[in-house]
Amino acid sequence: MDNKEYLREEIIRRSGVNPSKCMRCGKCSATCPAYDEMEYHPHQFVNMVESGDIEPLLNSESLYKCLSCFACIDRCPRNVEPAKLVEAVRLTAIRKQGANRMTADDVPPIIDEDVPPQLLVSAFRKYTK
Amino acid sequence: MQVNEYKPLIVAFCCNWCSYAGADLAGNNRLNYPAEVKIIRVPCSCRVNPMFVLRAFQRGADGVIICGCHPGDCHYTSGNYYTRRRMAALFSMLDYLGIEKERTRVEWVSAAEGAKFAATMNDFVEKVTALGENKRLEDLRCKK
Amino acid sequence: MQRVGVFVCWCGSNIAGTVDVEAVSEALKSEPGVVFSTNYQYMCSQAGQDMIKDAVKEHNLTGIVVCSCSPRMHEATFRKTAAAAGLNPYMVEIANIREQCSWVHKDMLTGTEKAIILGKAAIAKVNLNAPLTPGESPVTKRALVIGGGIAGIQTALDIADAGFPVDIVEKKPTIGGKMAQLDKTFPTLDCAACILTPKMVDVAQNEKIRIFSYSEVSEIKGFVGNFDVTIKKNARFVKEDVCTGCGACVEKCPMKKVPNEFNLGMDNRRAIYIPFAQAVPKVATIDPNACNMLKNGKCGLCARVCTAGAIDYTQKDEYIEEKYGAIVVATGFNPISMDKFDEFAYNQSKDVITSLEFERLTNAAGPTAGKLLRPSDGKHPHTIVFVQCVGSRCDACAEKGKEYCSKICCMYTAKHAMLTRDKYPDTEVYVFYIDVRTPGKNFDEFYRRAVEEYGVKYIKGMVGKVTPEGDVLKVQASDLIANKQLHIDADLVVLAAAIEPDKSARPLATMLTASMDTNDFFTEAHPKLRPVESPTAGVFLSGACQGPKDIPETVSQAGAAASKVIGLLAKDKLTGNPCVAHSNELMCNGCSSCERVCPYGAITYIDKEFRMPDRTTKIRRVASVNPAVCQGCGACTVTCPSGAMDLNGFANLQIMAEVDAICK
Amino acid sequence: MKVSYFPGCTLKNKAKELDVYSVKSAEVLGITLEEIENWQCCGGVFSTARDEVATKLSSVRALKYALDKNQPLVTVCSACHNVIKQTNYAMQNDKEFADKVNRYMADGQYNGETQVYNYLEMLRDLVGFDAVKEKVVNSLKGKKIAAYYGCLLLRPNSVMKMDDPENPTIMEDLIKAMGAEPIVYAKRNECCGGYISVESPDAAKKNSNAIIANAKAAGAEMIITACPLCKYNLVKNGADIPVVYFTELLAEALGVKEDTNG
Repeated sequence: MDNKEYLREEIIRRSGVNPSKCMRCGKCSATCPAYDEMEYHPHQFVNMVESGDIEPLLNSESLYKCLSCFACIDRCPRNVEPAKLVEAVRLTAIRKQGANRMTADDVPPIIDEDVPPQLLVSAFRKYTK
Repeated sequence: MQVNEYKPLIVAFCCNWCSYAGADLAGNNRLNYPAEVKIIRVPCSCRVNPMFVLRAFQRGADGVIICGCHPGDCHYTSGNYYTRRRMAALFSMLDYLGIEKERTRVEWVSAAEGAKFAATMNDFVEKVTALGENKRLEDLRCKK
Repeated sequence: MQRVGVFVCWCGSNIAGTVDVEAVSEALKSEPGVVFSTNYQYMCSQAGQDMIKDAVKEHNLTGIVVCSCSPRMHEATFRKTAAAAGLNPYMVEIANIREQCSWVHKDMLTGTEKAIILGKAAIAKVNLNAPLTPGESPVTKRALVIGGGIAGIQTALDIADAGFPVDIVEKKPTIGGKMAQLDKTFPTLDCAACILTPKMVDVAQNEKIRIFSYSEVSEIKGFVGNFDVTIKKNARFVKEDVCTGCGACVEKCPMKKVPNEFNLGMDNRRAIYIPFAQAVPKVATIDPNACNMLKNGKCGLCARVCTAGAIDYTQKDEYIEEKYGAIVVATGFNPISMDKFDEFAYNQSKDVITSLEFERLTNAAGPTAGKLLRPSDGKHPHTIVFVQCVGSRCDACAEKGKEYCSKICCMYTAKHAMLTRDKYPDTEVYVFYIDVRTPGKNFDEFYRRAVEEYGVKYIKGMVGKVTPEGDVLKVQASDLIANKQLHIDADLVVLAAAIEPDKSARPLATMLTASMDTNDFFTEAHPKLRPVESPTAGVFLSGACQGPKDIPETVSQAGAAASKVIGLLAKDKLTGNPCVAHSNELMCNGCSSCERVCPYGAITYIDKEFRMPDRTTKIRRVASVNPAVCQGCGACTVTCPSGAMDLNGFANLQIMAEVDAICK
Repeated sequence: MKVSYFPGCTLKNKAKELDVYSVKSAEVLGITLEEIENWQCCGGVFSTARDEVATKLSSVRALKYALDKNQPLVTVCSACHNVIKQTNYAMQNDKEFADKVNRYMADGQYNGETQVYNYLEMLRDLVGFDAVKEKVVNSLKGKKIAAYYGCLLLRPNSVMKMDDPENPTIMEDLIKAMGAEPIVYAKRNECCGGYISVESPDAAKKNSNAIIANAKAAGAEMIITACPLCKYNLVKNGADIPVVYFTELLAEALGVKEDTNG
């Protein structure tokens, strides 16, 4: 199995998603609140994982734009669950050494007196391994 | 000249509406398959009682194949679904008793699939021949 | 012991070329029961058949084995020969030594050897054959059509046309069904009422047709040719035969705020009502849930204004029993509920409507008299968004929606979009689609016209969220071709809701022992070859109860169902297939296993009295097969745990004898 | 009735109103929230990846704690609710995942036995909104309140099974029980932007503003929420109507708000 194929299998196994169930209706992208922030949109994640075209996704900022709001999961008529694919690809990218997107040093500028710990905890969960 | 070449004994149950007609079509098209295959006509593959399969092995058959309409195409709507489930259970039990899985088979052959029928029989006979004689369930009292 | 005659056919050189027919007839001579064995060039020829007949007489044969071509070819021929010789036709067995022997083997030795074995198997079987007589049952020459939509109407008209009486049972106060609610029909755009209402009048005027409106089927017993049906005629509190349909009562009824189901609740009707102007029968009906007189005995206005004296507040539900030879199911469809799809805000805004509601909004007889106005404020919408596939093509594991394509939505949406642009060119019309499916005559041309001539904006993508805000509907959607997320401020959103079988279908199927798929569509006897028959004999399918269908398809299926019914009713007696299951009552333990696997509902359980060894009697529950309904598949015989069930013509012992003969 | 209570990180500092008023109100309604000992942060976001184990252990420990006490587990914060319920679901349905998790468990196995309630579900299913209504001493009559669910309370519906995910009513029913008028608006289940306000404050602003505008257009005078992050995003992005935790209103309606001031 070449690396491309291995990556695809890995993403599918980790996410538990079967991208071939997609019927290309685009409802995930229609419903995504972070659509405008993304270079690759939810329906493209599904399509690109299905075709094994994962390298561009790994290098894309889009991985960190998904809000984990699960709207695409709930509204997908085919039960494809695109957000799970985004998460699986994100982990593949961020588990690499030195791939953390945020460090403790980034925190002080963010903090104001209203910032809830929940914000930092969530951000760390999504931006670091 | 070949002497004492091992010839297996194969019993094929074919449903009247699809597989028996498929076997007829194989004949119409002169598609050869081994003469070791003997066909018994049943109205539907679901008419095949596990008892018949056991009887065949008991009487010295080396392989039993059951052919029916494709799932969804059963003349009686749902008969082949029963066949599929019953035979899955029977074959796994037979496997446990030592009748290898290659000796038993359920195959869907439509009335248009003469070629498939012949190919299936060729393949089945080849597999069973490779296994050799079935001695597991044979009832020696039946031996003459 | 049988006296068996064996007849080996040469089939010219077809058999004789690879099989030594002489050796075969010789070898089979010594088989048990065989008293005569011969071979001949063409057994199926007149001379061959005469040879069989003569042998039967000469040797007193009780069974015949013909070693020839496939039984699918000449079994019927040789059965007739046997009958002509005074033998029971089911005492004939065929050994297929042509298609399954001579034609597939090249070597004479192997061919002959196999032919002998096949012959032996057939002899072993015929030794256990018993004479069989097909059962006969009379046919009641009257058909029942359940459902009075276009499917039921067309079926009834076609059956009546052939001279047979038909009854239509319709649960609504009028026949007409969904088609009566439609505005125009695709792809020709003729108005639904213009083509449907004349047919409704034909039904009303046809002497062969009776309409039981506001009625339901409450019980079905019997079998093909002999159904006993109980029809429940709900009390409508108006004497049907007296009411003239003048409508004076409707005008005077003070209960004005009853949601009008014919207009899908978009306007109101009275407590006494006639669903629409062309209703058949044109008779008023009192809604007992809304009528003051029926609820608390106060009012009585309608009775006072009715000059015909048709109002009867004391009317009771009436049960009618009738016999039928055939039953046609035409129970139709409904759009699914939009409750689980509220990302489209159907329950949050009046201006999000279903396509059927849109039909009423554009229908001249609808709540807006045909003017396209928003339900919320009565304003003309300037931007309309149509959403296709709402609830169709969903994953089986998804918690909402249907797995199948609803088939009609692409076309009616194109129709709605086109008509809107035609009537109101200042209106922007968007259609969000996943695929546009238009496989019908002039269908794709129609859709292309909507795009090319009428400027409907078709966008490949789906709507994700509709947010009502102020008086606009903010539509968030994807445009997959442009790879964009769109935000459209719409005035009206129309959802192409998936369609599902009517809720009455499931209990009806239980009464009929007709099978259904997981979506509650009726299953056909064969998906390709018997598409309008249910696997249950005597039950036929018409229209969308069998699967999503448009009007032309429904009408053609209705005609096909009618022709099958006519074919059945034209017979005076039904001759059954004698190769049916039968149960040995002494062995039956009453477990119901066979009843559950029977796809035809041919097996019922009866309580029967048995004499016990101690001279007492005992009532036991045993299986009983109705030979008129059984098709002889044999599923029950294998399921039966006590071996009580067996199949005529393919009995356990017979097949076992064949197995033994082959394995010898 | 006693239940195990998982407060979560923010409820102990920035969102004290959620914590304190939850406990007080529940007491009035006959339920004692017993805070889990040594609870750890849930992590804020549930990772849907099946091989992400360590980040879910704190939730499993809390669930196991409740199981050992034979109590249901109640959360208030939407995020805790989401993470713990999804973790519980994975423990019930993903055998492989559960096996991995159980290797980290010090005493005893856990396989998803605990019943998890959000505080709102507790009000609906264990107390009953009618019972809440009976206990109301300061009716909020006349207030037009918009409930903001956000994404975490309702989705994914197959796991959360809390309410209709597209047209929920649980908070509206609570508002009614407290005597106020619920304002229904479509964006009440849309995401506020969540943690993206760390990286792209503008994106969070866009989402939050759309939600506020939608609520206001429907006539809302106040927004209630169960999620500290939702509240933060809405307030920070210029909500010009009050955004408060639902527990604060509940305490007010039940007459226990004054007790805790200060």
